[in-house]
Amino acid sequence: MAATTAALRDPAPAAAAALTFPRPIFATVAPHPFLQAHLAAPQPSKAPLRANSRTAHEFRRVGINTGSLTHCNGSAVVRLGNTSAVCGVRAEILDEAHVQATADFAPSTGNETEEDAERERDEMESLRLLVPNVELSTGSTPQHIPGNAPSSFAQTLITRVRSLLLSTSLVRLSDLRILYAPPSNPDGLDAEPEPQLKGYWVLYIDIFYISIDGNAFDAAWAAILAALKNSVIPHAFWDEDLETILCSDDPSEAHSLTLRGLPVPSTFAVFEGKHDWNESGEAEEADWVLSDPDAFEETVCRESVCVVVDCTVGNKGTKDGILKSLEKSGGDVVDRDAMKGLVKRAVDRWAEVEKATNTKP
Amino acid sequence: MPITILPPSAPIAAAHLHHDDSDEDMSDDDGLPVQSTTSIVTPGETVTSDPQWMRGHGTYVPADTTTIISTVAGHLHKTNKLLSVQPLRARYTPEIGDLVVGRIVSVQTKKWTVDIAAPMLASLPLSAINLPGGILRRRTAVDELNIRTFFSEGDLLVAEVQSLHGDNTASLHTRSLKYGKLRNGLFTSLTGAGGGILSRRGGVVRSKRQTFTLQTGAGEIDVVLGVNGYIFVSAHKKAGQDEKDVSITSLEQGVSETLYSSQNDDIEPGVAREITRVSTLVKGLVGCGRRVDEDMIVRVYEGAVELEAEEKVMGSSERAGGAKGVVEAVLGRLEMGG
Amino acid sequence: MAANTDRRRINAPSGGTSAPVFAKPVKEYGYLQSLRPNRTRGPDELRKTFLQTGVVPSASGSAYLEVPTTTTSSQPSLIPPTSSLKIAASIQGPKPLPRSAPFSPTLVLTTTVKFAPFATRYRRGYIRDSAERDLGVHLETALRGVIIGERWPKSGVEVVITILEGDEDTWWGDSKAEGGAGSGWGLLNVLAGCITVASAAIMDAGIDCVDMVAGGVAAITGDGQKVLDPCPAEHQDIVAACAVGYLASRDEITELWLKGEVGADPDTLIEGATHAAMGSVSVLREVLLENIETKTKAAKEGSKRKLEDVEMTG
Amino acid sequence: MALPTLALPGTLLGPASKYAPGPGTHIHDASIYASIVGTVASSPSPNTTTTKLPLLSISRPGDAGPTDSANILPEVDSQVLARVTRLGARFASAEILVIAPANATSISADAAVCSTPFTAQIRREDIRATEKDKVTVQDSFRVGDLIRAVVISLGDQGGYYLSTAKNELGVVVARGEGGEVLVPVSWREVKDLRTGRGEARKVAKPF
Amino acid sequence: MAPPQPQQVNLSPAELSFLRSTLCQAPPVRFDHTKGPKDFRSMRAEYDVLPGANGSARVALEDGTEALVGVKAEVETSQWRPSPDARGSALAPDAEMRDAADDEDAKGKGQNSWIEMSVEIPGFRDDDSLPVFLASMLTESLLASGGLKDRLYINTRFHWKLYIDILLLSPPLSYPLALLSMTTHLALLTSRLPALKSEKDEDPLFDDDWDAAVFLYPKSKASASDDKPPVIVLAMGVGPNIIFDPCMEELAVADSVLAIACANATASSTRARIVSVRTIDPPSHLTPPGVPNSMNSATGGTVPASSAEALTQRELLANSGVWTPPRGGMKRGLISQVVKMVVEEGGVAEEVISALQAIELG
Repeated sequence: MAATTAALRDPAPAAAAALTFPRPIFATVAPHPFLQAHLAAPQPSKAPLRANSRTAHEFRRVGINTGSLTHCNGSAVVRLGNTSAVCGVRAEILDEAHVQATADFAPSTGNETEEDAERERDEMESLRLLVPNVELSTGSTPQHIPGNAPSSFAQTLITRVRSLLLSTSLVRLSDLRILYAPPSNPDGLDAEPEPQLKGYWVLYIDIFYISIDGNAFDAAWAAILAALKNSVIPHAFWDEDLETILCSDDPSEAHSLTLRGLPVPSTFAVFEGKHDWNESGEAEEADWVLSDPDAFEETVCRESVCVVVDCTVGNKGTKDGILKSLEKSGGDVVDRDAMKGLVKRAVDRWAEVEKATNTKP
Repeated sequence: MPITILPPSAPIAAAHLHHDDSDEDMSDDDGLPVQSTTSIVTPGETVTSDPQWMRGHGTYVPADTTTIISTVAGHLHKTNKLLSVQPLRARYTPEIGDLVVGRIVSVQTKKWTVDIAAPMLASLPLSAINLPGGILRRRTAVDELNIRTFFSEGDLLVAEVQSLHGDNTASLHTRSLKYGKLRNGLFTSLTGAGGGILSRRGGVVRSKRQTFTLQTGAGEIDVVLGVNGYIFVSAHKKAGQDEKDVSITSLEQGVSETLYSSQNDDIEPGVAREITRVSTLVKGLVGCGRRVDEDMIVRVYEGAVELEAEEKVMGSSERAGGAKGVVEAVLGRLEMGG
Repeated sequence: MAANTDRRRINAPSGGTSAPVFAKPVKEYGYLQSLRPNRTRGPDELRKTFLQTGVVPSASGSAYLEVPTTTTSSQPSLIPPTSSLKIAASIQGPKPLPRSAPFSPTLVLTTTVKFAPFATRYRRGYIRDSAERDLGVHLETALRGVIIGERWPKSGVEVVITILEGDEDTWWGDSKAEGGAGSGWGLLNVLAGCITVASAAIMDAGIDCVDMVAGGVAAITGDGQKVLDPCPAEHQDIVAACAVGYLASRDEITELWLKGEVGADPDTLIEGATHAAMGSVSVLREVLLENIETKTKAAKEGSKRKLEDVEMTG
Repeated sequence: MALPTLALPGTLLGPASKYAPGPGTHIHDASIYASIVGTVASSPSPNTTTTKLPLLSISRPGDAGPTDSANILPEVDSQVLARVTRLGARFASAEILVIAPANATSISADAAVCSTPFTAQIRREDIRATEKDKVTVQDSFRVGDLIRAVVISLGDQGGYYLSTAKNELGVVVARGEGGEVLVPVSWREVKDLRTGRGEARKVAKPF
Repeated sequence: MAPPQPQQVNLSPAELSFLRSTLCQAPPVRFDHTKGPKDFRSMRAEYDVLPGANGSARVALEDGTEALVGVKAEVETSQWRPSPDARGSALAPDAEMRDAADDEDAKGKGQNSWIEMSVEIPGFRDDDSLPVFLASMLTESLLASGGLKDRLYINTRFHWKLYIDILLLSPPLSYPLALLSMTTHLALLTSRLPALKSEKDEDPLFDDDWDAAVFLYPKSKASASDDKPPVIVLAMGVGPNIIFDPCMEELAVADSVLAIACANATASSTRARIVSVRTIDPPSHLTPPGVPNSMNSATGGTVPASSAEALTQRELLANSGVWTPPRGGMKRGLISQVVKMVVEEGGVAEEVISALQAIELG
């Protein structure tokens, strides 16, 4: 297998006492050299392979299965290699009476403008109509043992998910409003009666990881997308004599969520080759930007980039993505040009995910 | 009668029963002006201000006064001119030379910590035990690694208090053949009743013989009365190790063979039964607030056996109160029978 | 809800939200009852069980169990008639005990059972509630007797159970109280599922056990009939039910949880539960045997690859 | 009675009078039962002191390759690879990363990778076989060194006890402050080939 | 975050194997030599100890473990949930149908949530597994027969909410379940609710005369067949023997432990009824296995070279004097045997219940 032959010839001092290890042991005792040994291997024809025998640019296949949970309005199970997550979307009713300081509500006009979306975003955020949460303490990794409060990792993860949900204003407020059109106008005029706001749907979006092998964020988001697309919200109406909001259990009256576009994140990890390896000064630049890193790679990479693109809204078809968000942390490898490349890779990735989310189970 | 539920009453009825005679030994002495009407005094209570008395355990005399004030809640006792207050419940305070029964709490690199019912855990250094292969063997680094093979958590041992440190923690030693790991028997704890000299009523008393062998119908039984109120009743050790004084070689045998064994020899059911009976009776004795020493145990044991025999004959074994009940009954008979 | 004051999570609107109330059941007489599911299986017929091991590669052992719902609603409605059972189990360890822990001569077993918020008809909190802790104790009891702990000195193992979907206590139409405080019949099914899936995961982890423990449930209905593997929503009148953790080859029971007016002689009920457990045993056996074969195959290939060592320098 | 090839926990393997229980089995009223999932193997009894009967054992399917970092615990005499984590005056702390099965001569293919490292200690007197009194921990190890050692005791709750008091035991990979590789030049010294600067170590004799 | 284990005993392997050997004798020799296998430890009990509560009791065992239970009842408004019949009574104008709705008795109207139980044990957080387990077992045994909760029904708008607070006053020396349940039983048996004066659906008004108050568990002439609160007994299996109300030392060597909640015999059957059974994980599983001399270097033995060898030797020492923690569970035959001993006429259940009854009468 390629990695092995490569390792035998990696840039190393012949003088150093060579000791040989089986691969998994090599990986544990010296993770960094192990990965480098793989990547630095000059391949006859194809690009160098990582330890997981993917190329540096290669993402893992996304497998999506939706609608499997009984008690959810929408749900999805997402597989990203050995990372798998379950997302359940649950709609509950927030009674208008319980809303302090109701945002002045304007019936959404057909053609919405940017500031409409802006206002919607504020209203959703202030009312907390979207309640996403993640759970990692499910034995999904050795690191997260139940009984402890959510780790900082879990907290950052959920904050990222939430901010992306809001910033992309993926869910439309119009889908969540519960309106009531009185039979007749209260002040007897025969003018068109004003529809009144009686309440909101609140979406509880819970993500449970079954197993984590790196890149938890992309998996979480894919699960959310699929679950939301899969969600069905019952028709809710105001009942005069009971004076509460009731729902119709008739599937034909229910509506599904119409999402704004399809933002897809792609996470990259930067692996910095160690140059001090060869005592004979010539340090050839050796850095690799790995798409969709797995758990092992995350442990040896400092720098990471997350690019969120949406190609549905692009004018030049799906080949051109709108940059929805860009996150980069640590390290100094990825410069402007590199970033261009990454966006390109993100756009390609978008197509794959888009396909996966559209294929019905 | 599977279940017996008694109406509520004072926890230790026996306390009163006993409290009388301690009154007597107050009253028989005229001229002791005791402020407290009963023989029970509480901390801070003035026992007497008569300068003729000397202060003993559980009392103190404030600077430049002659008043003796109690520092504990307990019974007032006088021996000649010495006034002492014996606490109702006292934790064991170790004294050098005490024979104690202890339980290993934790194992450290070079020592064990041992629970001996004292306020502080005692310690048993690795250097203070007989190492297998003979007393004369030098301690090696290997012993440190194998420390758990000698004693480990939960093990019981009988040891002697070798020294006391400033904070009243005791350190023990087992460098004698009558000390070491305990097995083949039952452990009974009389916590709160320990405390040597002070515990004239209830609990173990320091005496010349803390360990003795009891003759029972089924066979001999060893009883170890730890001064700290921990008691171990076990099958009698086979002769050959502690009876006749032994030559160093066979002694080494003895040491290495059984000293640190945590495996029981096979005990005949009869003996096991008697062992259980004895430890039950000991609990009963404390329940009745009686002292626990060799002769008391022997008398009560024999009494109990008789009692059972007679009940078998008459076939009536209707009694409440379990262990305590038996002991009370036995004691009753003993008093009558003088 | 406990989550309301939780600073480490995203919280629901302070006003609180309520589950949707559907109109027709409330307004139309008879409609509610028309939705009531009924048991279509025979009294001794068990529901199908789907079991799979090795779902969590990073764990030393893992398994996933699913018991799909049997009833299909007569007319189209958004209200699910009954719920299915979906449980994931993951084993971490045997691994060294935390520094603080005292020396233990045997394997220290920790079991955690948690419902996902969307696992039941009423949304659950993020903090484990008493029902979940109680389940944890039951599961622990079921496993302790099976695991040969003395073979793993000074090490611990975590059994983590996640319930993605749980059986219900009663049919939703009958349930009076919101949320918990139900009759708890559903918990018995959940427990049985937990036992089976945990057992599979533990064997997947290769921890020594004296036998394969498997869960099973039986119940007695109002007319005194004994039913195996009851789906509480399908029975309006369960008077007593019982879940067991059963060791088939030893004919022993490590966990017994029986509740309700069973009268003077619960033997038949227990008997029924063990029969139900036998069903789970056969599923376990099937799945695990299949696993060895595939694994041993894989190992053969693995041994080939293993020969080529990577030379590591520096 | 013929032995089954595959066994599950609770599978009856045979009477205790005809076989001896080995790894992966246990005895329940006078018969041997399997206690793990795996393939059954019968081998002549390893040491005749305990029993003369053929030994029944069950091997976990994964054990064939180290890929399955199955649940192997360190035991006395098993050789391990560990990383030094702390230096003290009287002992050095390390974390065990890889365990070779008991009395296997070297870390070979069938060694197991620990999912969670085990904490361990190397006492000063166990660092070196000779001149124990001269040894100092500082001149034997540095934090981050990879060492080969053997387990000499399971120790108390603190951790396992390791020893490097053998020629082939000691530091196998050492790095300087800059993370540069230090190459062993003698049994007690390693050197940075570029700068030629040497550091003291208890070096393992390369195979 | 393992909670402190009360049943975690630290007895030495030698003690454990001795205890077991005596308990396995026929007849078993118990840790308290004077007790037979079916005997309970004697206890002291009193009731109505808390004047502020509707009912209360205090029970103390000889070994010093002591429990206190207070029962307090408060009137609570029933929450209204939309449903066809509820709506009927809420909206329908004609009085007949509403009366009809009320006149039917409270049968089946009670709700589980009307009874709230809390168990407090020194040294335990109330969400630790032990208190949770105890609370849920006590609760489910109370709820098993609908009788109690139905008696809390006042009218369509109001009901009694019953708070049962259970306190263990001493650290749990032995497994406290049986003690707590007996105390609870006594407290409930003697609890009374003020008599209702108001009618039907009007806001409830109560008689302030305490003597007029009605018992939560009504008493008739034939007190034997009255509905009484259930009581939980502990039984352990060790070898061939069954032992009731085991003490800490005995639990430490148990093969298996059963907690059986049973209610008194009703008119229908002469035998007591089981309302709930749970296995309890015996602490014996956590006990340290003894090291046989042959494997102990300190006793002239040789330490096995490998764990595999150690395993072989360990398995081979069948019940010798060396302690090995019990494995497996409880034979089914044993379970039904235990149950029989509990429910049979003049069995343990009857004994306990009548003994507790006797306290109140005498």
